[in-house]
Amino acid sequence: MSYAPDDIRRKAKDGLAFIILPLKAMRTDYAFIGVTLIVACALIGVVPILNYLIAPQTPNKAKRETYECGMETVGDTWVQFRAQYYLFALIFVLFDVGGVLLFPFAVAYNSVNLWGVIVVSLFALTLLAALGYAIKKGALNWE
Amino acid sequence: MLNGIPLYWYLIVAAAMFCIGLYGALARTNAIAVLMGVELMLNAVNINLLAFWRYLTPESPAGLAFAAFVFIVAAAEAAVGLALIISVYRNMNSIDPEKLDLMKL
Amino acid sequence: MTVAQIVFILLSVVGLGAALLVVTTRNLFHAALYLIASFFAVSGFYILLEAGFFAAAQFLVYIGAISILFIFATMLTRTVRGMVPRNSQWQAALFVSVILFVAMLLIFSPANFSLPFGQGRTFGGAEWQFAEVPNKPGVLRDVPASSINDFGRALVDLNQYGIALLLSGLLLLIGMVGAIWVARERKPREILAERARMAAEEAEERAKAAAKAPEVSVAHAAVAHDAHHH
Amino acid sequence: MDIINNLVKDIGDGIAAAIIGLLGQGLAADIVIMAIAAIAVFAVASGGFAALTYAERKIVARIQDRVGPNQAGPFGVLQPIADAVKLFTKEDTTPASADFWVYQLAPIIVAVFATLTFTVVPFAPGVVGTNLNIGAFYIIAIGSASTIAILMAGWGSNNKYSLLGAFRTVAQLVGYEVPMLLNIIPVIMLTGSMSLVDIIERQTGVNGGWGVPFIVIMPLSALAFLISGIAETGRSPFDLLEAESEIVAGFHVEYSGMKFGLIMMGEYMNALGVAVMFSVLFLGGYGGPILPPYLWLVLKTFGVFLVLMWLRGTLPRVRIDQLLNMNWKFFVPLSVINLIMIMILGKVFVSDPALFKANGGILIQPFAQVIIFGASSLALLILALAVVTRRVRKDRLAEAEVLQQRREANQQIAAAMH
Repeated sequence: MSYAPDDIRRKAKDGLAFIILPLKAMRTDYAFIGVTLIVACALIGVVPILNYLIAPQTPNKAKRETYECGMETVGDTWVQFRAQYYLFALIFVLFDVGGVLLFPFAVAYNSVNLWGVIVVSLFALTLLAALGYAIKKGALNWE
Repeated sequence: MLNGIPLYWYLIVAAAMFCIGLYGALARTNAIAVLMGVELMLNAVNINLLAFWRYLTPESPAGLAFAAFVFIVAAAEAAVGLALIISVYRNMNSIDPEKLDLMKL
Repeated sequence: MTVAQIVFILLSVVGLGAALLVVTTRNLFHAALYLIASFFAVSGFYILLEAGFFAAAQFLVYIGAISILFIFATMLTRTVRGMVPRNSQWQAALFVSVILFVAMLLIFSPANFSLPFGQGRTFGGAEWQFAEVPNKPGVLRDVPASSINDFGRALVDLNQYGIALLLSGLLLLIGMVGAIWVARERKPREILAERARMAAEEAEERAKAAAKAPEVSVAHAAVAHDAHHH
Repeated sequence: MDIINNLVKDIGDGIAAAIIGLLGQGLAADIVIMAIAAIAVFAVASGGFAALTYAERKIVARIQDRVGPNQAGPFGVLQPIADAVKLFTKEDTTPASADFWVYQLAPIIVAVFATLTFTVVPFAPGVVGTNLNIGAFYIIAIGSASTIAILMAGWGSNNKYSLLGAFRTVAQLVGYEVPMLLNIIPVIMLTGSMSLVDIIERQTGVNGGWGVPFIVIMPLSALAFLISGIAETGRSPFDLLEAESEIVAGFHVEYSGMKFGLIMMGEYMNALGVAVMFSVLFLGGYGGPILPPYLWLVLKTFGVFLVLMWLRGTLPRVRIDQLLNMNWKFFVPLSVINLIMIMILGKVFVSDPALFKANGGILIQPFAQVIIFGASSLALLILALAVVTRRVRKDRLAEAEVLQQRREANQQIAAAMH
């Protein structure tokens, strides 16, 4: 847990010096995200508690009822969900996972030759073909 | 980053996660929960792949490539598996693997 | 204890605890949320392993996409609450899992944890050196700065993983086609038409078989009858 | 001039030096400094949230020929504070049948992950929370956490309408995440790095870039990114999740008091995040002449947000089927085609002699490359719009015909009833 001034000066270009400084000790750029996560959780988590302490608390049965247009809740929470939702999520997963593989390629784009571009184009077209199938089958129609 | 963490820590955590996933895949009464167990197992595998990559061959992209393909396989597996479960539920009104014994003689 | 070790222990407590809750809770929606917590901890492990890209990819793919699939499927099948947590073979499952874990623990542990079988770190004819790797000075190398660049180049290089990339695209395509075909909603009219078509095909086949070889058909019927008895 | 330009950086360095002087170098000082920086990031995000709620109410009011908030303070500038006080003193009811922890955690998760977006945004040269080498990818990844929080809110409320609203919202959000993802890839491709600092430097021409913002080079990507960003944050005209007339108030119908405030805060921070991302990725971030860099970023972000407000003030809400069709049948295929086009153009027309030597292609001047990229992107956009306009017109005519038939049938029935 020590840091060298030279490294700081070199790294100061990369980021706010007062943040990079400690990160040198932990050899990571991610520590700051972890700290922000904790700080944000603390600052934001306190808000509902404060609200609970400040605001008047006079709950009654009618207030604690589920808000469904003033009617009494009938039956279970589940209305009939349609498989449509699942199909949207399905196509999303397809492009999400495919897209993740495109990012390293995008970084390496300058050092890739035309063959690499062709491979990635084919990959992207495969994804597009799946989308085309979904559209043709009417999987993405909202009725 | 690796300050003081030996490789076997990762291997043991991954092994524990794998075994928990295995238990889930074998002992749950709901097919979706079974798939959750399988996802845990795939995650454990991925931890191992990346841990070996980091400790043994950090210069080679092989470990990263394998981890990426595990991601793809996991996504495809979850998508198809859950679609099958939804379809089975629609036809049988149950997704308990023990009760789905149409194929049994 | 270094900071990294503390973070590691916290992450493994969160990850394994959440994983245990995934396989024991009765509420399937809660199981999905615990699964997300477990994914989150795994993403933290990737950051500790200096694979930041995979940490983010874990977030995007597992937390952002696959867990949504799980939650949607949970809602569609209406089996969220009151699930029986264990089936009839749970003791066997627990036994197998624990045995497997103990075996892996013995294999992966460092030498001073010495194995009760085999010579030193030898197991199954192979020498398991990796348990010691990080303790040897000079053995552990840094991740090169161009790591993602190399990975991207290898991924599209036909001599390395280019074919695998194309095949995985194909796998995704086939998987999606299958999943859409299975999960799409059929209109009642379509279902009836499909059933009628299947029945017609079956009848046609039966008629064809009967016309072709009556004696075989009788034998087949006998076998079927027999099987039905069993 | 230098003092003004480096103002933020110098203040930060000063604070860090003071803390190190106080605590000495070591873990304690590291953690304190990082925590202060984290609070600074949070302050920027929530300060932006407060300022934007005021600005939006004022500007949308002007667009709609109203006055907007004018009671609290001069010109109503204290309105955000008044709102905060109001929300803090409101009773916070939890439905009796709610799934307690899920219900309580959802708004916190929305707000926390919206804050995390700002940890990688470069505010000025050298002023960045942390310059991740995967910055652009990280922002997309963090953004996907809000879908989980929305599902948690919808489920936790234990209310049919909030669950339904959550499902519809998620169907929309996940859809528009895809074009966002696909349109960041060309930016990364032409930069050769995912770091946001590198992306800005490429646009400002510090490290041998073109010195041209990416919106000139890829207008189509920029437009698709902006529109899908608006849809991703669920703002008008894509605010189906809050369509009061249809699904009460979407997934947060059960939330009251400050928990509702946190959800609003998360949504605004996400919108602000999209505006910042757009100015960093396509408008050159903090780069610009004369004015100090951080001011440029603020100006650009506010300009983008102004467009968002303008759209909100003028456009009617779209229907959910139109929304989803537009995404899956127009934006996603267009983005993939655009991506492939840019990939191939970038390999055929090369401006860097070293790359030309390595991979071949046609060597041209950098400005010619910019013109080729921009022109082909625009051409693709115009072509796609032409095709889609024709298609949509056909669909709409068919729809009108069906409606006309139904109306006639109803009239006949009514006549028969008489």
